[in-house]
Amino acid sequence: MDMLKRAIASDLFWSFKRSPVAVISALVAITLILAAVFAPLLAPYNPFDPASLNLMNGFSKPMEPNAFTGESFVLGTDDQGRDVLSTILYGMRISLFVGALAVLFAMVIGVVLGLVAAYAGGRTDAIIMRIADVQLTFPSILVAMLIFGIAKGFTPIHLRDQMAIWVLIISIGLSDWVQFARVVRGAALVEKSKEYVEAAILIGRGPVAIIFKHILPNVLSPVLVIATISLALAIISEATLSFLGVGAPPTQPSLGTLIRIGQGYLFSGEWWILFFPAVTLLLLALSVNLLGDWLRDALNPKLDD
Amino acid sequence: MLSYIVKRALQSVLVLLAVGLVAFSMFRFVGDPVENMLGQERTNADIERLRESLGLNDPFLVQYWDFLVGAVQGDVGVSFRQGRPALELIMERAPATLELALVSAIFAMVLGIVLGIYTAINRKGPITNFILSTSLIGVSLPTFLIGILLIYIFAVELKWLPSFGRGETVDLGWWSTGLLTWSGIKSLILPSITLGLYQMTLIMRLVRSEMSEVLRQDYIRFARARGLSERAINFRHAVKNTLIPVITVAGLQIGSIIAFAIITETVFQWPGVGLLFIDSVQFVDIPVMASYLMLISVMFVGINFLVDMLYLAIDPRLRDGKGS
Amino acid sequence: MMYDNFALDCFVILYLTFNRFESLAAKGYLLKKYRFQGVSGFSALGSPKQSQDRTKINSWFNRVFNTGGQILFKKISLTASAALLVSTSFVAAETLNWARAGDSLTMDPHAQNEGPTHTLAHQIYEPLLLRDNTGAVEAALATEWGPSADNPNIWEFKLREGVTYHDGAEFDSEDVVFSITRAMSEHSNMKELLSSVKEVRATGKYSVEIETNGPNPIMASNLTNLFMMDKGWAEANDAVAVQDIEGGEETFASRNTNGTGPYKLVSRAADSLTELEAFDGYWGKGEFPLEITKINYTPIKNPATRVAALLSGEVDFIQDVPVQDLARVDGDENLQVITAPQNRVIFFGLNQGDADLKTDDVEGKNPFADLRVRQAMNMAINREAIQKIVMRDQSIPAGVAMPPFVNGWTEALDTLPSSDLDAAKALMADAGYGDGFSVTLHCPNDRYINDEPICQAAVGMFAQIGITVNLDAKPKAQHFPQIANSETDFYMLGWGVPTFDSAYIFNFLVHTRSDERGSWNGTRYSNAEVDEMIVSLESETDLDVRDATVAKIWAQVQEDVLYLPIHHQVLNWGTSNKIDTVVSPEDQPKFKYFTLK
Amino acid sequence: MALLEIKNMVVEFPGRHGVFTSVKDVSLDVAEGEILGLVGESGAGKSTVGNAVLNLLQAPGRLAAGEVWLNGERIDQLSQSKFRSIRGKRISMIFQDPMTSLNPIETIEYQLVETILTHLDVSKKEAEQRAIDLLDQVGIPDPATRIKQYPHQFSGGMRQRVVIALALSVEPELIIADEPTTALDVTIQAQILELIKDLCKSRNLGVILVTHDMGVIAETADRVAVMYKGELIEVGDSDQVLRAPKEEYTKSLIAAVPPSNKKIHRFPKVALTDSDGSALQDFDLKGHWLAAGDVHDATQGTLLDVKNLSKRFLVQNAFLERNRRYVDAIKSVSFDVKAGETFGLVGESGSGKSTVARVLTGIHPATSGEMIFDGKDLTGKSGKSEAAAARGDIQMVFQDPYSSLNGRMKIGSIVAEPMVVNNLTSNKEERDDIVADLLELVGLGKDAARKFPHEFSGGQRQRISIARALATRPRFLICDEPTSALDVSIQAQILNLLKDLQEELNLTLLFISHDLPVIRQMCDRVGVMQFGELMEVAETEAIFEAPQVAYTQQLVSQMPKFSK
Repeated sequence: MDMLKRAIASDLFWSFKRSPVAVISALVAITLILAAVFAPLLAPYNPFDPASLNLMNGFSKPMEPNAFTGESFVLGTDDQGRDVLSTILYGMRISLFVGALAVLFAMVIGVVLGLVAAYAGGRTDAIIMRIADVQLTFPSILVAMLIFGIAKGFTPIHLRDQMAIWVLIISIGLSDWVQFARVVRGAALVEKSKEYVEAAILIGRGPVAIIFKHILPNVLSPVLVIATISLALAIISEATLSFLGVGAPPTQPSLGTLIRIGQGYLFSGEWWILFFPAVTLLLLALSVNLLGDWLRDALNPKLDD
Repeated sequence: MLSYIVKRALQSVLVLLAVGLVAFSMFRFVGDPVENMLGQERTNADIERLRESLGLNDPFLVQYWDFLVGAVQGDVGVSFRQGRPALELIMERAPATLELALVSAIFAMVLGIVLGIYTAINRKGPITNFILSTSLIGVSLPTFLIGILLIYIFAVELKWLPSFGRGETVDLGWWSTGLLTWSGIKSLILPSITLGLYQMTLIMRLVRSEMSEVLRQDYIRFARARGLSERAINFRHAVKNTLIPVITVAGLQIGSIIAFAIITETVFQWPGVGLLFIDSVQFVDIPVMASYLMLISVMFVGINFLVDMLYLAIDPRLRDGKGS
Repeated sequence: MMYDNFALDCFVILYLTFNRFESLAAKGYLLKKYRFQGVSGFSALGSPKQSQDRTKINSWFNRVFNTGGQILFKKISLTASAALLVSTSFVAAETLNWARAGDSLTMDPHAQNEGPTHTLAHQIYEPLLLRDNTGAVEAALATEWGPSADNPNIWEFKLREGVTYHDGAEFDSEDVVFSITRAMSEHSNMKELLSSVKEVRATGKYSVEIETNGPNPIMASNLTNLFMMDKGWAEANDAVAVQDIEGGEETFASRNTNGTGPYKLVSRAADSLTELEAFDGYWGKGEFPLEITKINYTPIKNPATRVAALLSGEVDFIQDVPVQDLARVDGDENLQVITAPQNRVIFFGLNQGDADLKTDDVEGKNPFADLRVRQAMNMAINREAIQKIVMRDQSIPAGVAMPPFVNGWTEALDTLPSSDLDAAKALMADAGYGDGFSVTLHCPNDRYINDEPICQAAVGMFAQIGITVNLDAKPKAQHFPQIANSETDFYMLGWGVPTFDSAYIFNFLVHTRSDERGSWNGTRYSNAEVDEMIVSLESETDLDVRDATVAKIWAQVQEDVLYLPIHHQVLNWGTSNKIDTVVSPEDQPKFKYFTLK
Repeated sequence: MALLEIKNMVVEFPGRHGVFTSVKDVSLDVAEGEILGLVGESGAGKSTVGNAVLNLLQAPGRLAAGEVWLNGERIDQLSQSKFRSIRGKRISMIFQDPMTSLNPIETIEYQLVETILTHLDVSKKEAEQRAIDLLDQVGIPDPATRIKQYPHQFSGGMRQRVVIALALSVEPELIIADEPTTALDVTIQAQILELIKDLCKSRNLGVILVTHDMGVIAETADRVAVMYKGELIEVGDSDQVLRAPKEEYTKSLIAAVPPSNKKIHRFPKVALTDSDGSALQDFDLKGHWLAAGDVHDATQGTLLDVKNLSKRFLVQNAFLERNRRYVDAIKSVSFDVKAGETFGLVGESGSGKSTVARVLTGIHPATSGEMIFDGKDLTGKSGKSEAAAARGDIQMVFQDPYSSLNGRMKIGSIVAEPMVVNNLTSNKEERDDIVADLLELVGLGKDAARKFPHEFSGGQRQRISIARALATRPRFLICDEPTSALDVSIQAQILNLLKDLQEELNLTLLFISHDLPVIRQMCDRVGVMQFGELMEVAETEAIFEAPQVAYTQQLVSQMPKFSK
């Protein structure tokens, strides 16, 4: 309660209220995220339950009864007879799940390595940042394709079909940690030179405690900004990887997989299979991006004008 | 200065070795090339014989060693798919990718910097907000979809621009260019926009935030206090200081443009190394995959090195900070 | 007479093949399902001039049977039929912009045994015999051929005279001996097709004989993709040996060509653009339409881009139109779609041989080993729904894992299993799987038409009878090794039969897995009796006995529900309106037959 | 007629909590050849006045009312483009930090020539010659060579000269100097002030010298204007205002300034200063935890003995030893500190005085030398535990009240942390009690424990810093420039607090400062450092009255004199 009051009284919230773009994007993002989280309650069908599907419902136009079965779907159905609305809601869950965990993964690796590099300096710093360079050499697409290959080699056969999602998370996360590490290192170098760190050394705090208890909380603002923008990026990356055939499995499609499937119907007139997932992805990524943008400006006091 | 260059070069070699190892170890798992190299009529005995002759049954380290020994001699093997030296294939396709990457990079840099400067100088206002919001659309849709939508609009519906390929190319020695023919230039437009859109948004945002930062510096206030015109302040003082950090990021971005060309090349059937790589992955053409990755790292390391040198050239503080 | 039987055998296969076309066409079995009027390969067959040819051939076949095989050398009256095919004489330079998904892998005609590579090679090089765009075997560089009257192990060929290579050299028997020997060499990818060949001999400047280790009734079929090279040219350019890709070498022949074909190579950038132009000295001038004088061939990998290029008029001809875009292409006033059944059947394989499955959730038992489970699964697949929705009518539901072109195919075999969910559930319950089980289905996602969506649809159908199928769809490079390495319990496979004979299917898909046979049999099915019958086919000289054995094997395969057939693929070509052709069932357009409107 | 006349200026900054009026109805004037000192503490609005005159207010600030007249011409209503011909040409400005006032990537010549060409109709050649002449006039040796150089190749003082040259480049009538010497060392400060004075007189310039430093005003200004919270309190001749202020605020402000000429016991308690809102409580230390134990009285004589202490930093690493570059921050420094006394270390930036503090506290390890604290070796050579035990008795108060407290921790946790780390208390209740007591002791009240640092002002934060330092019951307290970031009135309170605590807790202090008058007020003995070496150690009064070493003599003579 106290926290809430403080949050409402904070400058951040004040600048939030003054930015219509931020308010609208927050509303859109929250609506979409809630819709995804509560998909099982909101969606009229469960598109992940293959037994409930009737292939003959395939390619129903939005709001029009299907020629074979007579059933009608608000946003139509896709090539497998899945209700597009339900598929989008469930797909958004997968996209957000992958995005959020990938960002979390990248954040944990990036923040820890960035902090260690900044605090230890010298050789440790050089090695970590050199690894970051090598990592940057491998763009996310390549990383994902390679990890897919590797994971296939190591996962037992009966787990391979569930592997895709985790491979996505790891590969998107792996290709994303560098920017966390770089930003955290930069911020931590600034913090490290501050006197409160000296004060902590002086009273006998060990390096681990100083890194995580003192420096870490002070570098979280830029991390938050990057995390927000990375979330949008991760969702898009997942979609891109899906185009290359290393995305979420078609039986449990993410938004990206839906778009990959839908783009095949761009010329054939079944526009709804592409249009609705694409618009959802656009809204989701755009609102998260705009929020990240606003957050970046709002957390940078120097730019507060 | 010289020792700095030597140091960077040594580091680069280490990076390349690491990339080679990683690349090689990963490709082992992408699939089994044997399946694609033999026709439908292959027998189990054929498979075993081919595996043996390709050295795929050797221990991993032996294979890596062979690969390294070959790589050092400039021989990364022969494409399993096309039966031609992988390096030669890569070099033959590189001009297409490099031209695409270059044009995209120029598109991204020029537009990104111009829009970035505009939105930094005019921090508020409808045009700025419009630019900022719409540019985000470019990063909020996957590249392949943007490419396909562009094809749909400009090739299929309007029939203005070609939907695939490089158009006519002209050979200048070993370099084939599409920049000298009208059809080549027309063919470049859609792919470079698709490829550059994302980087443009990034660069624009970077320029905007760097320049906003620079515009708050004391020397800008002092310049204003000396009565210099806004034009002189913005374009002579602020822009130059803004561009120094932008160079680094832009350098990294060009590196990733080359890698991201994989998607664009697939969508537009652009005959570059990215398309070659995707074909190779599907065919498990290990020598080509490895060469591609090595090429990407060489480019990346090279660009990094160039950026460092450029940095030295532009920023006087670094120039003699190292020397004296 | 034994010998006559061999000749007959060959003819029978061909006859059955054509007969199949005819009977299918007559029943409207294929036709009635096509949305696109007048564009199917078989409706083209029905057009007056071509049906005349066909009638001729048929009557000729009948003659062969009636006369008891008195004719040793057959000769298709090519001149006559060609005269009918050629409607007008030469037109001014007509360029065809041609695109398909993949590119040829090499210009060396013997280095790869693969569709796109052969298709391009067919424009430049020629085999002794080839299949025209309708699939019929036709004389090419050989004018007459057949098994020797004296020795059942020898095939005799008479070569066409007056044929020159693109560089002007003359074609003769030396080249044939050289080319076939080359195709049998170690690094050739064509050697499996020639595994029965013992020796090739020139018996004259324009006659050649091939001796096999035993009687080979299907020799003609094996030669339709076996291209002839100039010995002198190969020797002069150090291209005698087939390119050794594994050994990491490249030869002159892998990038340069010198064929006898109707088109010569002008320039080639792999995966980008290959330019061909008409060969002025082509022997077939006047016999074939040859209306297309220039060909620009570009592989376009991404289906949407490929369709876009056709829609925007940048290309005139694409080979793989995604089924959902057929209506759009056909609806375009400048474009048309032509279709024909392909020589390929799509089916699921089940691991019924192992004691336990790795990917299921049943402990210690293999549910697929139970015939009732396989029967139930066969019944659960709603083939009509797949045809209607996933394939947009562009498929022919299959009841047997054998394309209709193949010797051994009968309508009865290809009857669809009843799609009866209740009966299927009852069978499942009988087998003790009333509550179902779960298993992983491995599926390619870049190999067959809509392969992944078919698997996806099947997942839903199997769910109806309680089987939870986890779908693992992957690129072919990763999918096929799983079958080869027995790493999958449940997989999708498509099978084309280049020899048009059941033995080809049995050898690869039904025989117990061993070094020489059963390499594509991922079912672990092993039936010694069946194996014995399969081996016997190879040397069985009595056609009736052979056919009876084939039928027997098929009966056993069907009874054991070895595979779950889904459908026969249908090929689609999207072309500009000005092009007039039929679709080759092997998906190998040969442009010399193309006419322009 | 005055050169510049400001009439009833009001400057407003609209913000989240309504409109903040930064300058309230201020009227001022400056004559030709006159230096007007504009003095006040932070938040007084003195810099805003300067910026408002030049129309350089940072958004969203605005000149809400009032007029600005330059030589009889009203300039506050001019358009931006017309105003540009006034900036630089007629009114120039000098900023506080010479390190950031120059464009780092252009040569000095470029920046000078650009400015000259903007305002004067001369050829490029003439402009270049003029630029060289200007550098010569501001006292830069070898101007023809140095003009081709970049800002980073100049020292701080030289850069400020370049800034002045830039400000003078087109002979303005008025210069607004905003804290022109605050970032500079004492000796450089004296030179720059001298330069400004010379230029003012020789060119008959009007100068507005904005500063917080009474000493600078006393040395330089002809007239003084005192501002407080946006209001002009008092204007008058320097001598009159500084020696006989009329207004209460001015009186209390001046009272808080440490006199340079004598030592006083305590700064007088003043009523109207910008107090940090804390009041030193009467606090009974008898029987309290802080005063418990007898250790504080135990030692007499030398508490800390430093012998030949050296510290070398690696500034550029390299694989080969010979390519590495080092800097010697402290070179063989020896001194001792007696129990109960306040030992001062004074020196300019880079003299190594702060490094001494950091080596003593163990933040940096010593490179060589001995540090004996109460008979225990601090270098760790004779056992880490011995050093660690001794270190518990040494605590430090840092310079920057903003960066020395972790902004993400509550005050309670900050003050309790030393006890937690060193296991000084048995449970949380005990710790909370001690934290409450400590906060009471430094005058903040125990409620402060639940707040975050950003809720406190600079002075209050320094009190928190002191409370943290006291939490381990140290005997030896190192104060590293504890008040250099604070306004004088706050400085006075903090210095008083330190003196009180020293008496009550029998603390020994090591007081480090660059500010000579502050040293004079606080210290019993003083060491003077330059370039890492200890030049001279003597009784405080001896240093100020009879410096022995040349460097000390220079320091003392050049410190801004503000005597009472």
